[in-house]
Amino acid sequence: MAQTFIEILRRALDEEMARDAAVYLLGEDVAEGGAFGVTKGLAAKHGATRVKNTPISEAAITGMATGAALCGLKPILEIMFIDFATLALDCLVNQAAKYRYMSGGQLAVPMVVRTQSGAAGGAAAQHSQSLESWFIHVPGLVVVAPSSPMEAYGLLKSAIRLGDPVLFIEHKRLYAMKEDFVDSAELPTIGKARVAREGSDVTIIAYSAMVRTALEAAETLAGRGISAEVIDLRTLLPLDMATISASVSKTHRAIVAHEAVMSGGVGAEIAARIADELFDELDAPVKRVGCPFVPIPFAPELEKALLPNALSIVQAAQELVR
Amino acid sequence: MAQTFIEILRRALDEEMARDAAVYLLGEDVAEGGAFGVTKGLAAKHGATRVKNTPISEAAITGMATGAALCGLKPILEIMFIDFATLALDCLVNQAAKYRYMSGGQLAVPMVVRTQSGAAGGAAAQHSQSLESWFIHVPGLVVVAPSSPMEAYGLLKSAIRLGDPVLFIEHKRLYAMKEDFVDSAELPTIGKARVAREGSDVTIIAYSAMVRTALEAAETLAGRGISAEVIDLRTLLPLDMATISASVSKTHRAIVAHEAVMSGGVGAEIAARIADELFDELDAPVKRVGCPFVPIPFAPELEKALLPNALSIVQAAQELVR
Amino acid sequence: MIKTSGALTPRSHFYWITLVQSSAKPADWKTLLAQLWRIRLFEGHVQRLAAGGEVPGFPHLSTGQEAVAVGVCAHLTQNDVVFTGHRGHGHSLAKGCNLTATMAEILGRDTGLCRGRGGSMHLVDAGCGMLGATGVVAGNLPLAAGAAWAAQARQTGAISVVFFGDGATGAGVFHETLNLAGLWKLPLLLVCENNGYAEFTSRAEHSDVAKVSAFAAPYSIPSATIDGNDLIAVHQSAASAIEHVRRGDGPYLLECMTVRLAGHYVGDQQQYRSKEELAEALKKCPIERLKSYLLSQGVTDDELMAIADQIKQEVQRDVDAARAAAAPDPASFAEGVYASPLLAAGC
Amino acid sequence: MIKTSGALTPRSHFYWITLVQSSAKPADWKTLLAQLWRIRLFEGHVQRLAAGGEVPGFPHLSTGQEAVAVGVCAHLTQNDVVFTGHRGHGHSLAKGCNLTATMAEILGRDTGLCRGRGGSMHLVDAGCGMLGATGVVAGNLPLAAGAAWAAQARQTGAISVVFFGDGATGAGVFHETLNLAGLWKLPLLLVCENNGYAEFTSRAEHSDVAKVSAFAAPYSIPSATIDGNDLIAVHQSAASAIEHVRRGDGPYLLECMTVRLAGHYVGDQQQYRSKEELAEALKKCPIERLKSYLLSQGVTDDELMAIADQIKQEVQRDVDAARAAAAPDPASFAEGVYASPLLAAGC
Ligand SMILES: Cc1ncc(C[n+]2csc(CCOP(=O)(O)OP(=O)(O)O)c2C)c(N)n1
Ligand SMILES: Cc1ncc(C[n+]2csc(CCOP(=O)(O)OP(=O)(O)O)c2C)c(N)n1
Ligand SMILES: [Mg+2]
Ligand SMILES: [Mg+2]
Repeated sequence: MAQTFIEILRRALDEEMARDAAVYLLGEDVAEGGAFGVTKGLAAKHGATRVKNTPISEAAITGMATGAALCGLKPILEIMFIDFATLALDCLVNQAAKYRYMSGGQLAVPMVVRTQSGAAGGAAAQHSQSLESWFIHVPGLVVVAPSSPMEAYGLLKSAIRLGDPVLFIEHKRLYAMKEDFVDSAELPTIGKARVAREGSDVTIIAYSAMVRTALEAAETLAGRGISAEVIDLRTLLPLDMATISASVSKTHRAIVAHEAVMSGGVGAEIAARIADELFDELDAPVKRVGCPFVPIPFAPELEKALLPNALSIVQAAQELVR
Repeated sequence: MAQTFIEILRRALDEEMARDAAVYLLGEDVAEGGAFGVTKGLAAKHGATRVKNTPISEAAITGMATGAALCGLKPILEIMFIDFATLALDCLVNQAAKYRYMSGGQLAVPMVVRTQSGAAGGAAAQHSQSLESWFIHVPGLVVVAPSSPMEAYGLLKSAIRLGDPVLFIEHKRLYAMKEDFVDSAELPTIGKARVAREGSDVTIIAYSAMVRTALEAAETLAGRGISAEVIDLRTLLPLDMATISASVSKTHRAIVAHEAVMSGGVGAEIAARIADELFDELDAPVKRVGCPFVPIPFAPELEKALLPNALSIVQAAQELVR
Repeated sequence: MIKTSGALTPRSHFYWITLVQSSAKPADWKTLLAQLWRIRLFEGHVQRLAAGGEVPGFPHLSTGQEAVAVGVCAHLTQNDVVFTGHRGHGHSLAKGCNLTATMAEILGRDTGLCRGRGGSMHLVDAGCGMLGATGVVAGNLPLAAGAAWAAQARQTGAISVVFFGDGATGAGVFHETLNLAGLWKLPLLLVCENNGYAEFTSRAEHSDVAKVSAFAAPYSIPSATIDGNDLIAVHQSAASAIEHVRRGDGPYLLECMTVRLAGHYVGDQQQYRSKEELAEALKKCPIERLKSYLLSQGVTDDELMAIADQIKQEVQRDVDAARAAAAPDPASFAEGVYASPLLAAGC
Repeated sequence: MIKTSGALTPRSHFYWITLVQSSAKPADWKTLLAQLWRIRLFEGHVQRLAAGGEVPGFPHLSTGQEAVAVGVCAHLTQNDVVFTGHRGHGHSLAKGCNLTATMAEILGRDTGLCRGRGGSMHLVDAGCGMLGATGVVAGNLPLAAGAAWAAQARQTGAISVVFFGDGATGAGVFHETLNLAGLWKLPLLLVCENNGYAEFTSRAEHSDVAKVSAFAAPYSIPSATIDGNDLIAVHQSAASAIEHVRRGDGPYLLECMTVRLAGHYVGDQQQYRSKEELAEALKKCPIERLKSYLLSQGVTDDELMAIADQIKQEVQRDVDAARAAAAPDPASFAEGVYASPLLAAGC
């Protein structure tokens, strides 16, 4: 039976808590299920001491998760909106990411910070941002951004077991997405991308909710005689350049699509690397699809006008292949 | 007589305070001159009410500067190390940057946040970062990174008069740099880069302390028969693509050099834009020079091994031109 | 003595009231009751429209908490500034925001206070001193302190008021702001609406601190904890708190104990609250309490009905006007990020 | 009763002391005096080496504040963990870090505690429970609370101790941590070294709050303000504070009033301090005070001299060993960012 992103994510949390007594959850309202219901029922099942509600103290709870990770727990922290990660950055960037290195390898921070990002339905400027690119600039962090329920299931489990601090970004538009739960013994390797659709004319590189959009675009493009390959990055840090390279060496054209604003976005890094490492392979410039450089407006008409969609990708692809 | 970066910066602050009664300074120790002595003597001259020491409360003082800017002051806030801007990001990103837009143009935040960045002399992982790329990802902010005392003088003045929130990044290695003070009626335009050295074989794009390094590299390259043009970006947001484009259309080769780690750095954005917008002009891939993806280590031997230098640029240029 | 003045901003068309504390009479309370009603009715419309899918985002209603907004703002002049948070409709209306423009903003219309760019959580009306709402809990506190600093520095005589919830006291910046406000003796009134919840989590799970006003003590900032559902109590306590602040004696922390009659946001099913608790909460309704008081003072039911009817019609009319307004032009989404179009062009 | 145990970590070669509060005798105080001396002498070396250009970065000395480190750490076991900040040499040595490895780290040697990657502000010795120092003021507080949470959750019986300055109380995260520590009843001892300065700015300019311990009151966290330059006072107060924490009764805030005898960092000319102030500060030296006490208790000058001589030689020997060690291999700079080399390769 098909389950939602939220249900499948909850299942991953539930199973990891059952598997490893060191896994603890903390965050605002998590014992009540959290703002989006992801952790619903886990307190009842695993005990209130393992699923802890916190005050509105993003800085302290991130610090506490980090300190606990240094001392034998594997905390999973929920930061309700990535916009509020701004309040947790000192700890994430200055402490958690650097602990292993600064301590000369004595200590590690096996922690997962689950957070939620992206624009939808008028959440407006302070609850809609896509800030993942900040984190790919921080040595010591790992950044994961799943594109579907089952992807989230495996990636979250792998992240929990990884041993280094992982920022795990869930897109609010994916929460209602449904998929059949499929049991599989194997978990995805953090750092490996996946080819979500094969194609030969152009490579579309995407992650998170934009993978679905890219697949839609590929479908439309197929109807117009353009064969698009879609890569689901899964992990933004580290980047799987091998998979990207294999694809672009075949298609000779690339588009990077994300919801974040383009300036300083993850797409800039990917485009720069393709343009450098695959210079001789490229038949056309690497194009980026992303939000224009504007805060997310509240009114749905403005939000819609701003957000990149399948058509934006189709147009970029048609320009490239033309 | 030649003056240091610090002295010339102080002069700019002094003059702007004399010119505009709405200009106020605040920050940790600023009445005592600040950690680097930039504001020394300004409290005595302009009064203690206009040069305010603050507690160690980066979040609140950034919020206060923003609130005061909404209400008629032009605050200049000092964040002692850019590493601590992590504590001020909610306000900078969620409030200050978005106020004009979210209020539908009713309000503005004419504020300058002076901060200091970069590695030198074993300041180690939490006092050495170059985090400027985070800010070029934030619509509503302006990011300025001067390369010399006189550049800082003009750019700081322009920033103070701009009317939007500016992050003004001073590199700690530049503080001792000396230059003759030259009076000039004209102030630089925020958003315009400058050609620091003309050349025809390769364009080296740099900012902040890396401009000096690029000029050194250009000198070395000249000795080896390679004519390098050096662009001093001055402003990282917005980017002056016109100046970059004019240069790369002439040299057909580009290197972007900065001290920040490459992944997700400002260089990624610039490289991606050149590779896209100037695809047909390029004779070689755009190369990036920057720190490898590692926190800044404490030991001088490690720090030195890590930091990009003139030789790194020379090597990149020789590879490109070869 | 009631001083009424006409429209304060081009958009404002309701009366501004400054009550002198000691001389408040039933007639004054009636006018304030009208404001309570106005907010209640306004948010009733928000709720209905949201249920019908007409409101983007997730609006947070102040239903049950209106007495705080009205009781405090009654003492403010147009020069005074107000900052609020995610639950700020009431504060905005009480500070003098035009009702149609406020509703238009909440509906995402081009005629909204912020041209539809802000929304329910980001209401700004600079003309009447409503300087902003922030959706990041506690983010408004230092902004308000900064506004107070500007007023002090520029000697405008204005004060700055910030409304925030009890949950905001978990955020460090609340404490940083207290320290700075006390140290710099800022003309800042901090008004905490303690409704015992932060989202779905009760106060007991957030904090061991029973009274938010206790946080002021280490800083020697004067404070009081009052019944925030008693408009008269709020009005009187706010008067003396504001007198202190306006006199230049520094900040004041006013904690108003209140109850949220609705969910955290429109749509919240409140499974975490018992029926008994909700029934108990309803008894504390500030409107019912003020009505009882007025009736006990000889005001008649008919008089109150007449006020209610009038407000109802006015609100309906203004809400209709807001609903009839046009959405922003989609092509305009990029306008207004920077002062200079040159800057915007380079981004 | 003195319980001494030998080397606790492979690197540790000084004695660990657990004093039972009530039975402390001059003999015990002598051992603690030796530790004070050890830290003082160690930092004297740091200062001289820094002046000679041998120390990278900007080391902060705890000279004058040693009694806090020694008095508190005397009660800790190896399982207990300590977090400190930028002024953490004393805490590290008192917690049991090997002196040579600590100095080697401060000098940036490969044999340093952190292989030269951390430096003076980031000392870590996991083996002896010195879990870290952070250069971001107050950043250590929630880390320590998290360690306490882990100890509580895993029921290890350990406690967590965090040392921080008075300036750190200006940072919001200090207050967030107090709230959480109180709420979750964490086994956390918060030790504030109130030296009246944050860098060059005196406490009066930072805060209106005279006693840092006052911040604990709203949370009902027990606290005390004591003379941090009186080793006996620190030792005794720490004993009861730690008893409280170890018993599972939640956190405790111990404020130690102290003086910084050196500048903020090595090289600070301290123009913001008068000669009189500095002279006054010198009178409060914890070493001199403990010496006077011991002399008054019948310990002889010769005995003290003998201890001093021995410590001096030991410290000199260990410092020499540190100086003789090799710098890290420059080619190794990228080692140790991630657990898995695969991850690192992809970055
Ligand atoms: C920094 C931050 N963290 C989390 C949230 C999500 N959030 C929105 S409202 C809220 C509860 C606020 O409680 P309180 O301050 O008491 O205000 P109330 O909703 O009760 O009026 C939370 C946690 C947020 N907006 N900002
Ligand atoms: C968040 C942050 N802001 C500013 C600084 C710069 N800084 C280093 S030490 C210091 C003063 C700290 O004072 P206190 O906490 O009292 O400790 P002390 O130096 O007196 O031991 C400051 C402001 C910092 N390290 N971290
Ligand atoms: Mg509340
Ligand atoms: Mg201090």
